Amino acid sequence: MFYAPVLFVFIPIIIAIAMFLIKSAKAHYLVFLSQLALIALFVLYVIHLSNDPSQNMIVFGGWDARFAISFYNDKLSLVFIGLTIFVWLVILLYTFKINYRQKKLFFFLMFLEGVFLGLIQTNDLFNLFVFLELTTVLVTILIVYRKGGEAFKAGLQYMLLNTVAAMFFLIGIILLYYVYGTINIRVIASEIALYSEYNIVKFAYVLMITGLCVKAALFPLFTWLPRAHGVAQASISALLSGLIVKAAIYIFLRVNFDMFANIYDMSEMFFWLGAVSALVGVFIAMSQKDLKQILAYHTVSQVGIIMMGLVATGPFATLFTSPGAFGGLLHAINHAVFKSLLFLAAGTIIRVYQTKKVYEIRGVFKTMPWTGIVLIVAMLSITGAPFFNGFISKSMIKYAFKQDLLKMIVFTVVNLGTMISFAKFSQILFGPKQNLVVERQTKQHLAMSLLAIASIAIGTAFYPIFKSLFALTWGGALYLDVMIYVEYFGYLALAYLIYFFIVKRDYLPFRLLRKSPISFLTANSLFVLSMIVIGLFVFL
Amino acid sequence: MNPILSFVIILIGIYGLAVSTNIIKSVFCVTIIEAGLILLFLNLGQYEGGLIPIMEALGIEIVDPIPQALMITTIVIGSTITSLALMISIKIFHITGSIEWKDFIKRK
Amino acid sequence: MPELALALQIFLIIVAVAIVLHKSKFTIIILISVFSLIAATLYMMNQAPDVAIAEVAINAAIIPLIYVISISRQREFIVLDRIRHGFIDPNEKLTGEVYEVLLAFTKKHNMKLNVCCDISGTEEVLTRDLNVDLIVDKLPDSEIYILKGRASNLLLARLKEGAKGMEHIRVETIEDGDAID
Amino acid sequence: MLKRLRTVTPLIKYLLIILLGLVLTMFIISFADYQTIYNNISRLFYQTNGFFDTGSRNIVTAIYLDYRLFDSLFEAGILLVAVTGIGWISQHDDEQENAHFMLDKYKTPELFITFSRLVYPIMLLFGLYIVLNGHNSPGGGFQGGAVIASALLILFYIDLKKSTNMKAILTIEKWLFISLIIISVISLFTRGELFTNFIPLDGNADLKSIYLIALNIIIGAKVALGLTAVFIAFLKEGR
Repeated sequence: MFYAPVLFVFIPIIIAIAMFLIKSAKAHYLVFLSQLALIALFVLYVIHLSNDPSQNMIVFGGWDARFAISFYNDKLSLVFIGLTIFVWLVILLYTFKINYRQKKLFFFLMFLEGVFLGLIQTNDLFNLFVFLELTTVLVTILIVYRKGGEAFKAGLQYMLLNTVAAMFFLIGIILLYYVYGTINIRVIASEIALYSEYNIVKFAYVLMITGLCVKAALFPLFTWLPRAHGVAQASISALLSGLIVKAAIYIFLRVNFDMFANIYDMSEMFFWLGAVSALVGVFIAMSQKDLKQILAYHTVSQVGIIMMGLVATGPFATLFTSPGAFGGLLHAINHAVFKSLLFLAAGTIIRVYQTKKVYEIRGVFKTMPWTGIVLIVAMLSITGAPFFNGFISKSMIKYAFKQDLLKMIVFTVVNLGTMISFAKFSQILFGPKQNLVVERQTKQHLAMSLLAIASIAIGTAFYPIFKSLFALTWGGALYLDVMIYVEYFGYLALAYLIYFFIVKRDYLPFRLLRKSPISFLTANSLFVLSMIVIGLFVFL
Repeated sequence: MNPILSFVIILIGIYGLAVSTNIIKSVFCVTIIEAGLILLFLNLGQYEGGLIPIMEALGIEIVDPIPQALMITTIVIGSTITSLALMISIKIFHITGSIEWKDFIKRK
Repeated sequence: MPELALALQIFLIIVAVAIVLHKSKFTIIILISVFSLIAATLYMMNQAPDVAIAEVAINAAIIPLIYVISISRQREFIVLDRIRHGFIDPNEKLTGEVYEVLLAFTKKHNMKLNVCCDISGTEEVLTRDLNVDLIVDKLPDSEIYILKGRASNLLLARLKEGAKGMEHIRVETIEDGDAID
Repeated sequence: MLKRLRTVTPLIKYLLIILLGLVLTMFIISFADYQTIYNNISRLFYQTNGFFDTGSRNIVTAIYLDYRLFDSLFEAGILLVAVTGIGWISQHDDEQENAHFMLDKYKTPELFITFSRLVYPIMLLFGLYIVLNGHNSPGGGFQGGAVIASALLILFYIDLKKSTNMKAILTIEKWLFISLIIISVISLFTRGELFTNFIPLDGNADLKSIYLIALNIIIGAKVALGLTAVFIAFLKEGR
C-alpha cells in the first residue's frame, strides 16, 4: 500500500502502452479494468493513510528528501486524486467505442491520466514542470485529434502560450533553487521564512504566479481557453474544462498556500484578478451564440469565482478551516462535476442537431428527454440553485465576504450574469419536438447520469459528507432558511427579464464582445504587462 | 553580469513572440527563451575555480551539477515542443493557406 | 576566460535580435543553427559539456533540419491530378492550360507547384489528412476543368479571383466538415 | 479600434519595450547581490556523495540516472508521446504506399553523398562511445541518442525514398519505454527502494556501472529512434 502513489501513475501509463501494443479489440476493455483497479487502490490507500498518517511521503531512491524526488499526499491531493479518477471514468465511459481511431485516443487519454495523477502527487518543483509540459503536449494532441482547421489553430496557440508560461514557472524554480539549495516543496515550505525578504525570492514568486495565471486563464491571459475548449470534441472539452484547468488551481494552492505560505499578502490582488476574470468571462459568455463557446467562457468566469473564494478570507487562511478558502476548493470540485456534465450534454445535443448555434437548436427536452433532464440538473448547479452542488460552494464563498459590500456586489453581478447567459442557454430546451434521428446512447447516458447524481448528492448531503471527511465545525441546517429560495428565484426571474429585454436584442456592446479582440500576439504583450502588475504588488 | 545578459535573451524571446508575424518565428522564439533560461541556470551554478562535474579525482571542487542535469531535460522537452508545433504549422498551412498570425482571426 | 564568454553572450544577443527582426524565412534557418552553436559554446564555457553535447546534437543538427523541411513544405502547392492524362502525365513533360495557370499562380505567391497523381480517396480525406491543396477534375464530355479545394484555404480564394475570366476552368470549394460532435 | 488591438501597432511595440525594460529592472534589482546568497548545500552533497552513492564519475549522469531517475523516465515519456502524436497528426503510422510526387524526383548531389558516407560511420561510433561512457565522461543516453539520430538522418538524406516501417519504430519505442520502467523498478526487490540502482549501495563502482550502462543504452536507443521517427514523419508528411 505504501507504493500506491507510484501505481496511480504507472497503471494508466502501462495500460496506455498496452492499448497501443495489443492488436485485439478486447484491449479496449482494459481501460475500465484499470479504472476499477485505480478506484480499489484509492480506497485502500485512503484507509491506509488514515490509519498511519506518517506514511504520506515517498522519497524515490531512499536518498535524503532534499536531494531527490518525492511524492507527497495530504488531504488536498487525495481529494484531487479521487476527483481525477471519477472524472476520467465518466469521460472514458462517454467516449467508449471499439475502433482504431478510438484506440489511439485511449492511448493519449490514459497517458494523460497517469501524468495528471503524477502532477497532483509530486513534491518536486522540477518534476512538476516536467509533468506540466507533458500535460501541455498531451492536451495539444487531444485538441487537434480530429484534425480540423480551427482545432489546429487553437492547439498551436494553446501549446505556445502554455509552454511560455511553463518556461517562466521554470525560471522561478531556478531562482528558488539558487536561494534554498533544493527544489523540494516541503523543504522549501519549512525554510521559506529564512530568505523570504530577499528580492530574488520575491522575483521568483512573481514569475511563478504569472506563469500560473496563464495556466489558470485569469483575466488578461484567458484567450487561449475558449478557443481550445470550443473546438475539441465534446469529451475532451469536458476533460479540459472540468479537470485540466484545475491543475493550475491546484499548483496555485501548492505554491501560494503551501510553499510560500502566504508570506506575501497578495489576497486583495488575487481577489480582483479573480473578480475581473469572472466578470469578463460572464459578459463575453452572454454575447456568444455558439453553444460550446458559451460554456468555455463560463469556465473563465467560474475559475475567477474559485480564485475569489480561495483568497476571500485574507492572507492567513488555511484551506480546510476557513469558509472562503474551503468554498473555493469545493467550487473547484463542483465545477469539475457540473461543467463536465454541461459539455457532455452539449456534445450529445450537437451531434444530434448537427449545429452549434444556440438559436437554431430548439425542443431538446422533447426530442432527447434524458439529456434534457441532466442538462437541467447541470444548469441548476451552475446557477447555484438550492439542493445542487453549486449552491453549497457559492454560499460558502458568499459567507466569507459578507462584511464587504463591494465584493458582495461583484459576486452578485457575476452570479446574475451566469443566470442570464443560462437563461439564453436554456432556450434550447423549449419548443416542439424535432424530427431527428436519435441513436441509442446507453453509455453516454450512464456517464452523464453519474455526474448528475454526484451533483445532487453533494448538494443535498454535503454536511454529513464533508463533516466526516474534513471535520468541519460550521455549516449545516442551511435548507431550512426560506430566504435562500426567495433569493434564488428572485434573481432567476430578474435574469429572465434581463435576457428577454436586453441580451436577446443583441445590442452593439454584445456584438463587439463576441469578436474577442485579443489575438495571440497581443496575449504575449499582456503576459508581460501582467508580470509587471504582479511584480509591482509584490515589490511595493 | 552574465545572468543579466542571459535574462536579456529571455526578454528578446518574449518580444519576438509578441511581434513576430508568422508561426515559424514564434516557434523559434520559444527556443530562444529556452536557451536564455538554460544559460541563466548554468550561470548561476558557476563560481570561481569550479571544474567540470566529473570526479576524475576525489576531492576536486566542481560546479553545481543539478542545473546541468535539469537543463538536459529542458532541451529534450523544448525539442519535442518545437517539432510538434512545426508539424501543426504544416497542417495549418495546407488547411488555411497561410501561416501568418494576422490571417488567424476569424472573419465573420 | 570570462571576457570571451561575455563577448560571445553579447554576440548571442545580437543573433537573437537578428532572428526576431529578420523577414526572410530561409536566412533565419542559418541564424537558428548559428544561435544554437554559439549557445552550445557558451554552455561549454560554463563547465557544462553534457548540456553542450545535447544542444549541438539536438538543437544545432536535428531541429534546423526539421525547420528546413517544414518551411519547404510550407512553400508547396500540392495538386492532385484526377484525370491522369491530357493535363498531366508523371513521365512526360507537363503542359496544358491548367498547368500554365497554376504555374503562374504559384510563382506569383512565391511557392512551388507539386503535382501528384496516384492517391485515391474521398475528397474529404484527401484535403484533410493528406494535405492536398487542390484536386483537378474534368467534366466528362466537355473541356471544362474543375479545381476543388477547401473553403477555408485563403489561396483558393485568390485562385478563384485569378481564374475569373477563363472559360475552361471552374474553381469550386469543399466545405470543411469541422467539429460537429 | 478593435482592429488595432488585434494587430501589434508600433505604439504597442514601444510600450512593450518599456515594459520589458521594467521586467529587466526588476531582475537587476533582485540580482544586486546574487553571489552572496548562493546556497551551495546541494553542490557539496553531490560533490562528496555522488560517486560513492551511484558509481558514476560523471555527476550529471549520476543525477539523471539515479537521484532524479523519475524525471528521466518522463523525459523519455514526453518524447514517446510527442512521437506518437506527430505520427498521428501526419498519418504516417499506417503502412501506406508513398504517393508519386513531381518535386521529389530531384537527386541529392553526388559530393554530399560521398562525403556523408564517410562521415556517418564516424558519427555513429561517436554516438555509441558517448552512450557507453556516459558515466565516466561527458555524455549519456540522451546526448548519445541524439548524435546517433543525426547520423541516421544523414542516411535518410542520401536516399530520400528509403522506405521505413514507422509502425515498427513506434512499437519498439514503446517496448523500450516499458523496459526502462522495469529496470528502474528492479531496485525495489534488491534494495527496497524505488527508482534507483538495483545494485546494493555498498557494491563497488564497476559493478554499479552495469546498471548505468544498461540504462544509458536503453535511453540512447529510445532517443535515437524517437528523433529519427520525428524526422521521418516530417520527411514523409503528406506523402
